[in-house]
Amino acid sequence: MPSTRPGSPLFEITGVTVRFGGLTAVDDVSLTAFPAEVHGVIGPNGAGKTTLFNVCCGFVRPSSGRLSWRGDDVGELRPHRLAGMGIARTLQSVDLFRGLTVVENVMVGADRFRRSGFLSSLFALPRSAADERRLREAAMAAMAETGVAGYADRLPGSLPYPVQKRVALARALAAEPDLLLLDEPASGLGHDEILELGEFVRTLTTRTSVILVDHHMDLVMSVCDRITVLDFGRTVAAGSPEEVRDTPAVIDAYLGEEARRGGGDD
Amino acid sequence: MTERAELEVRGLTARYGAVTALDGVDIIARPGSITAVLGANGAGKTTLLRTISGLVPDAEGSVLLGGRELGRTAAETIARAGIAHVPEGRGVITELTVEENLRLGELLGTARRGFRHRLDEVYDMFPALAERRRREANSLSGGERQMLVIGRALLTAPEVLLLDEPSLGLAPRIVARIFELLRELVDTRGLTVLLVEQNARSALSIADTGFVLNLGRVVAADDAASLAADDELRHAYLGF
Amino acid sequence: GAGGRPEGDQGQAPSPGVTAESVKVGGHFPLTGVAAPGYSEIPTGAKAYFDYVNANGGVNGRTIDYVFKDDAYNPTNTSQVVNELVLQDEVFAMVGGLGTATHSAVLDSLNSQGVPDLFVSSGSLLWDQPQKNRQTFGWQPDYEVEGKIIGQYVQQNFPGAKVGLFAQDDDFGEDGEKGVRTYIDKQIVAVERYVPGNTDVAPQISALQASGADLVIGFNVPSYTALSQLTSLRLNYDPQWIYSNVGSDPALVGSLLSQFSKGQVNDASLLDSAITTEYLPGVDEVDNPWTRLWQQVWEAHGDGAGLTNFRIYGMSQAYTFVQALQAAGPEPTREGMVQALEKVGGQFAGPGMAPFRYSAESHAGIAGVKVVRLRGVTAEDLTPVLVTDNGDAPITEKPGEHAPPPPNGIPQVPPAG
Amino acid sequence: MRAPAALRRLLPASVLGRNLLVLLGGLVAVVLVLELTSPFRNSQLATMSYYAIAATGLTVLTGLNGQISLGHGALMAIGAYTTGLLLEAGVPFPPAMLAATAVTAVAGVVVGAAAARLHGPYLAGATLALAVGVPGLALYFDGLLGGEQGLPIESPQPPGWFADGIYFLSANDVGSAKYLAYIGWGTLLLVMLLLSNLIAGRYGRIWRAVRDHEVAAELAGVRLGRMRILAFVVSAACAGLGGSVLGMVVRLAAPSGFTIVLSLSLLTAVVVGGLGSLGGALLGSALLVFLPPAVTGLGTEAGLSGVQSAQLAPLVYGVVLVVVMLLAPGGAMGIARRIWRGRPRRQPRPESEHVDASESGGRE
Amino acid sequence: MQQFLNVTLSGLSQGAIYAAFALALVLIWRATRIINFAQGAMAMFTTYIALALIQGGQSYWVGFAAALIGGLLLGAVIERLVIRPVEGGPELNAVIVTLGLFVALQALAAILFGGSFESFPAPFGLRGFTIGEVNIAVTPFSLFVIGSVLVVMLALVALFRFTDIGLRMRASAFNQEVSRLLGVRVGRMLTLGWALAAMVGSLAGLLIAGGNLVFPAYMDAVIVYGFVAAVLGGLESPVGAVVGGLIIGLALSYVSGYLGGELVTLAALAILVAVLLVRPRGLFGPAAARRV
Ligand SMILES: Nc1ncnc2c1ncn2[C@@H]1O[C@H](COP(=O)(O)OP(=O)(O)OP(=O)(O)O)[C@@H](O)[C@H]1O
Ligand SMILES: Nc1ncnc2c1ncn2[C@@H]1O[C@H](COP(=O)(O)OP(=O)(O)OP(=O)(O)O)[C@@H](O)[C@H]1O
Ligand SMILES: [Mg+2]
Ligand SMILES: [Mg+2]
Repeated sequence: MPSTRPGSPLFEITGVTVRFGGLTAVDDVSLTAFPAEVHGVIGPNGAGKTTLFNVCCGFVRPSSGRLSWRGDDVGELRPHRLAGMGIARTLQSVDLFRGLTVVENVMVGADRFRRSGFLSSLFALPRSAADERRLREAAMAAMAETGVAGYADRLPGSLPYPVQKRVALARALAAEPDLLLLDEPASGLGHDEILELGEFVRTLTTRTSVILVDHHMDLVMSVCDRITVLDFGRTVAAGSPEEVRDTPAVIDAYLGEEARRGGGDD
Repeated sequence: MTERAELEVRGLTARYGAVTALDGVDIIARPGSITAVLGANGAGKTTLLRTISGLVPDAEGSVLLGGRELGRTAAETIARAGIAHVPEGRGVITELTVEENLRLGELLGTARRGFRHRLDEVYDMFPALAERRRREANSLSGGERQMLVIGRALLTAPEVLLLDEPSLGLAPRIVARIFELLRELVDTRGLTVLLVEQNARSALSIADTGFVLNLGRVVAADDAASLAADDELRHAYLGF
Repeated sequence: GAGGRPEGDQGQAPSPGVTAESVKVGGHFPLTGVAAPGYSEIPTGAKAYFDYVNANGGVNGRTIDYVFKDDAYNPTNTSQVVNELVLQDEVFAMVGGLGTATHSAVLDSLNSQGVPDLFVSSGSLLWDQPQKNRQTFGWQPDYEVEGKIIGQYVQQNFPGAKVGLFAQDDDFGEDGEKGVRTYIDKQIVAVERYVPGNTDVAPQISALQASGADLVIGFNVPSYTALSQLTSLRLNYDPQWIYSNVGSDPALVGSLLSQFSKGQVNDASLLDSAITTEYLPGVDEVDNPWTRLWQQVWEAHGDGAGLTNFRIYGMSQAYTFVQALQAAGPEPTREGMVQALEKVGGQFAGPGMAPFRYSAESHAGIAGVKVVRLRGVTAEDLTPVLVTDNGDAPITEKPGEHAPPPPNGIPQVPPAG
Repeated sequence: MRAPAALRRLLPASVLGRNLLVLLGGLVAVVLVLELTSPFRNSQLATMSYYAIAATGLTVLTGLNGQISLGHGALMAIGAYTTGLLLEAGVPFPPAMLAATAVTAVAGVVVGAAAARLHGPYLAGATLALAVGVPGLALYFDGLLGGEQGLPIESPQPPGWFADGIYFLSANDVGSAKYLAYIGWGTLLLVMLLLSNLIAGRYGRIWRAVRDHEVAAELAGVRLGRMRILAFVVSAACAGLGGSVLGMVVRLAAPSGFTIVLSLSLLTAVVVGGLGSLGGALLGSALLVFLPPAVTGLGTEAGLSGVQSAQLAPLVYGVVLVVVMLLAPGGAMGIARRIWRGRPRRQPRPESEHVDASESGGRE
Repeated sequence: MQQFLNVTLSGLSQGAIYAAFALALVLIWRATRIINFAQGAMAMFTTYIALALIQGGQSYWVGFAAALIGGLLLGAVIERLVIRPVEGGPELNAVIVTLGLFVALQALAAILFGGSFESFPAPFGLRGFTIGEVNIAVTPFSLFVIGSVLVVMLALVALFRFTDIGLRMRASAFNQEVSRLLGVRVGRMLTLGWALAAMVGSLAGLLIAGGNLVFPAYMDAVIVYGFVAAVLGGLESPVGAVVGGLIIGLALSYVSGYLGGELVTLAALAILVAVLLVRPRGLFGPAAARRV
C-alpha cells in the first residue's frame, strides 16, 4: 500500500456543515482526496456519509464550508456539472435506467464525450452516427473492464444483482472520471464478489482517485489508503486503516469490540 | 405464550418465467432457534422468504406453520398468522413518518397490549429512530431505514421472524447488537427465526442450524457449527 | 393539361343521393356531450316528419332517407362527419346542420362541392351570403332580426326602462345586441357577456344588478336561462326578463318550475311573466292546427318520448325541405334545388309564422317573430307577428292569418322550373 | 421490429441514405393507399394524419421522457391559428406550416420550462389547465382570432403539376380532400423519420434515462431541466404541425375544436397504441378516427335510432380503452410485438427488489 | 360595494362546489395514488339515481341517501372490476382506464336516462338573504353546501390523521407489498378508498345539481376546476383541497366580474402555474423529498 501522498490535492472539502431542520447531519468536516488514492469514509448509520457525498455532488447545499477541485474553489456545485469536471458517483441503491439496455446505460455515462448537437441527431447526419459509434465503443470498453460486456443488450432488470452493480460501476467509469465516489459499493454482494470488487478498486488508482463509503470493514481496511471516520456528522478520526482501527472512539461508535476482533483476519 | 410455532417448508418450487429460482426446497426452522439460510447471490434465498410470505403467486409445494398448512393464502393472512418478514432492502414506506411505520407494526394486532412499552424498547435500541419519529421515513439514511424495518417487525410480536439480509447497510456495531437481541428473543421468548445472510460467517456464529442453497436447491443442511467447520462447503458456497 | 388530365366538367352527372326511389339527405347535430340536451331532439323531429311523408308516398314517388350524425358540437368532428355524409353516404343535400362554429367548418367545402346546404340550425348571419356561399340557406330568424323586434318592443312598451343585456360571448350575443341597439341604444345601461362552459354567472348578473338595469334581455342558450334565473334569485334581483327565442323553451321553463316546487322551494314566480319571442307554434299551443299536426306525426313516427319544441323545430325544418324538394321538380338536381329556393322559397307557407326571405339576393331565413309573455307553461301574445330584415329595414306587421297546414299535413308546392 | 439480416444488408450503410430509402418506401405506400381508397377514406386518412403527427410528438414526451401532458390540444390550437393567420395573409402553405411549427415550439419552451419542475398529477393538472386556458385566448383576442365562431382557414388547392403527376400515376383526379391527405401524410412521414432519428440516437437515450432515474441521469452529466424542456419543445413542434394540418383539413380554427377532449384523445391514442413507440401512436390515431364511425354504422345496422347509435360510439370507445388497458397493458403495440415474437410471454413481476431501483425506497 | 360582496360570496359558494369535488379527488389519490378522471361521471350517474327516485315521488333526502349509497357501491364495484388489474402497474394505464370509464359512463347515462335537461331540486331555499338594504348572495342551500364540504373535510382529516384505517389506507397506497407483509388487507383498503371517494364524489354531484339543470355532461364544467383546485391545494391534503377550491372559486369570480368572463380559463391556468412554480407540489403538499 502506498503511504506517501502523491502530488497536490485533487478535491478538498473544508469545514462543511449541513443542517436539516434541527438536525446537524454533517458538522464541520474537512477531507482531502489526493490523486491515485483510495480514501475511505466510514461511520455509524446516520453519521452523515451519504450526506457528505451529496454535498460533493451538489444535491445538498451545505450551510457552510468550501469545496475545491484541483485547487480552485468550485462555489455552487450542480450535479449535472460533475461529469464534465471529472467526478463520477455511484448511488447507495442500484440506480440503473431500467428501460435502457446495459450498453445504453453505460453510454449515458459516456455522454460527456459527445460532439454533435441536436440538429445532427435530428437529421441523422454522419457526425451524429460517428458520435454514437464512439460512445458505444467507450461504453463497451468500460463494460469489458467490469466484466459485463456479455450483457450488452440485456435490460438491467433481468440481471443478477451483482451484475447490476457492475453495470452501475461501468457507467460511472465510462465518464473517465478523475475522482470516483462510491457509496456502499459492496452492499448486498457476496463474499467473493466483495473480494473482486476490492481488487478492482485498487486497480483504478492508476487513473482515478476514489472516495469510498462502506460498512464492510474487510473491504474498507484492505483497499483504502486513508480513512476518515464520522460520527454524528463530526470527524472523530482520520488516518491510515491501522491507525483508525485502533482508535477507541471508532471502536466505541462504530466497530464494536467484536467486529474489530474479527475485522482484519482475512 | 402460545404453543411454539415450527416453520416447515416442503418441496417448494418457484419460477420467474424461465428461471427456476427454487427447486424442491425442504427446510425446517424450529421454535426457539435461529436457522440460517446461506448461499451466493442468486441462490434463491430471497425467493424462499418471499414464497413463505405468500408474495410469489404460483409457487408449488407447501409451507406449514406449527404443523398447519398455510397453503395458497394471501400475504396479509400469513402475516396475521404471526410470520413477520423483514424484506430485503426496501421495506420502509418512505412517505409515512417513522412512527407511522412503526404503528403499522402495531396494527398487525396479534399483541396490541403493551405496544407503547414495546415501542419504547425499539426506540431504546435504535435511538436514531426515536429522534426522528416525526420525520418522513424518506429522510432516513440507508442504515436507519434498515433499523426501522427491523424494529417494526419486532413490534408485530411475531411467532416467526423472517430476516432477509438484516445486516445490509448497517454498521458493524449495530449488526452485532441486532444479532445479540435476536439471540435473546429466541432464548427468552421462543421466537422462530429464519435468517438469510450473505455474510455466512457472522450468520453461522449466531445460528443454531443452517441450510445452504445453491441454484435453488438445498445443497447442505446441518447444525451451524458443523457447517462452519466444513472446509469444503465453506470454500464452495460460503466463501470464507 | 399535361399528363393528359381532362379539365373542367365532364358533362351533367346525375345528382348524387337521388335515385328513382329515394333522396338521401344529411345533417350534423350534437347528439352527445354538453350541447346534446335539447339539440339532439331536433333531428328526431325531422326524422319523424320525413317518415310521415314517406309513409304517405314520399315526394314525387321518392322516399326521403335522412341520415344525421353526431359532431358533439365540435367543428373538427363536424368536418369529419360531413365528409362522411357527402363522400361516403353521398347525400343529395344537407338539411338543418346545427351550430355556428361547427357549421362554419363545413361551409366552404359544401359550397365548393356544390352540395345544397339548407336551413342551417343557427341564427347567425353567416348563412346569408349568396354571392360567396350560394349553396347555403339560413332558416330560423337571424339574431339581428329578433333583436330588432325585441328592441322595438321595449322601446314602445318600456320606454323608461334601464336595459341590461345578458349575452353569450359570440355572434349570437353580438348580432342580437346589434339588433336591439337599433331601437334602444340609449336605454342600454350594461352589457354583460358570459362564456359558454363557465357555469358561474353571478359576476355578470350581479353587474347587471349593480348597473341598475330593471329590464334584462338575454341572448343565451337554455341552460343559461336556468342559471341566470337561479343566480338572480340568489342575488334578490328581479328585473323584467326578456329571453330570445333560443333560450326560452317554455317546456324547459315548465320543467324548471315543476321541479322547484318539488323540492322545498316553492318559487312559482320564477320565470313566470318573462317575455320572449316565437316564430313557430309551440308545443303548449295544443289547439294550433300545426301543433296538432306535429302531435299526430310524432305519435305515429316518434320514438315514444314526448313532443318538445326542439322536435317541432326539426319537423318544421323537414317540412320546409319537403317544400324545397317539391319545388325542385320531379328530377331534382342540386343546382335545380338552389335555383328553386331562390325563385319560390320566399312564398313557401309553412309552420313559420313569418315568411322566408329567400331570393337570388338573399338566403336569409324566417323574417320575423312575435313577442309573447310566458304564463306558466304557456305563452300569451303581446304583439302580432312582426317582420323585418337586417340593417335599417323597418319593422312591419305581417298581414293576414297564419295559414294552417294542408289537411294531409304534406305541402303541395308546384315545381319552380 | 428489426428487419431480417439479409434485408438489412441491402440497405445503404449511411443513416441518411437509409432514411431517404425509408422515406421513399413510405411515400410509395402512401400514394398506393390514397389512390386505391375512396375519397371518403382519403378524408379520414387526412384526419388520421393530423392526429398521428401530434400523437407521435406526444409519444416522445410521455412515452420516452415520462412527462404526462393533458394539454397538447392547446398546442395544436396554436399551430392551427398560426396557420390560419398566415394563410389569410397570403403566405403559401409550406412556409405557413413551418412557421406554425416554430411558433408552437416557442410556446413549448415556455410550457416546458414551467413543466420541467412538475411531476405526476401536478404536471397533469397544469397541462389540463393549459388545455382549457389557451383556447380562451381566442375569445380574448376575438378581433384577430375570431372568437367563439373561430377563424376560417382557406385550405390549399392542388396545384396543376401535382394533379397532373397524380393523374399520370393513377389516372385519378386530385380533389381537395385527397390533396390534404397527401399533405398530411407527407408531413407525417417526415415527422416520423425525424423523430425516429432522435429516438434512436443520443436524445432518445437521454430522455429515457431521465424518465427512468433522474438522479442517476443528472450524475451522468445530463441537465434534467434542459432535456425535459427539449422533449417538450420537440413534442410541441409536432403538436403545432399537427394543428396546422388540422386547421387546413377542418378549414376552421375555433375554440370548440380544441377542447380537453382533443388533448385527452391524444393521450389515449398514445397509450392505447402502445406507449413509447411511433407505431403505437399511429395505431392509436387510427383507432380515434376509424372506431367511432364504425360503431355508429354498426349501431344503425343493428336497427338503433340515429341518436342511440351516436351514443353508442363513445360508450364503445370508453369500453375499448378500459378493456385494452386490462388485457393488453402494453397497448396495441404490445400485442403486435408479442405476435411478432411468436410466443406469448408472461410479463415478469413488475415488483422485484432488484429491478425496481428507481423508487425512492430502493436498496439503500 | 354591493357588487363586490355579491361577487365574493358567489365566488365562495362556487368555490365550495369545486372543493367538494376536489375532496373526492384527494381522497382517492391518498387511498390509491390514482387520479380518477371518472369521478365526475360517477357522481353524475348517482345523481341520476337520486333524480329517478325523486321523480318517482320519493323525498329529496331519500334520493340523497340513495345517491350516496349508490356512490359507495359504484366505487367499490368499479375498483374491483376494472381498477384492481391496473393498480400498481404503469401510472398512465390507470389514467387511461379512468378516462375510458368517464367516456363510457357518460354515454351510458345518456342511453339509460336520456340526454335531455332535467331539473334537480334543492332541499333548501335558493333565494339569497337580505339584511336591511343589503343583499347577501348566500342562500340556505349554499350554506348547506359549505357546511357539507367542511364536514367532509374534517372527516377526511380525522380519517387520515387519527384512525388506524386511515393509516392502513395510506400505507396500501404507497407500498402494497410492504403493507401486505404487515397484515394490511390491501385489496380491501383500495376498495374502501374508492368506495369512500365515490361517495364523496356523489355528494359533490348532488350539491352541484341542487336547484340546477342535470344532463349527462353537467359535471364537465366542474371537473377541470375541481381538479385544478385539488392540485393547487396539493393533492395530499383535504384542507388543501378546500383552500384550493375556495381560492379558485373566488379568483375566477373576481376575474369574471372585473376583467371579463373570457379570461376565466386563462386565469385558472395562470394561478395554477404561478403557485406550482413556487411550490411544485401545491400549497399544502409535502415538502420536496430527499432524492439520494
Ligand atoms: N423478479 C424476478 N424476475 C426474474 N428473475 C428473478 C426475479 N427475482 C429473482 N430472480 C432470479 O431468481 C433467482 C433467485 O433470486 P433471489 O433473489 O431469490 O436470490 P438471492 O439468493 O436472494 O440473491 P441475493 O443474494 O442477490 O439477494 C436469481 O437467478 C434471480 O436472478
Ligand atoms: N433530506 C433530509 N432531511 C432530513 N434529514 C436528513 C436528510 N438527509 C439526511 N438526513 C439525516 O441526516 C443524517 C445523515 O444521513 P446520511 O444518509 O448521510 O447517513 P449515512 O452516514 O450515509 O448513513 P448510512 O450508513 O445509514 O447510509 C441521518 O440521520 C438522516 O436521517
Ligand atoms: Mg448512506
Ligand atoms: Mg436476496
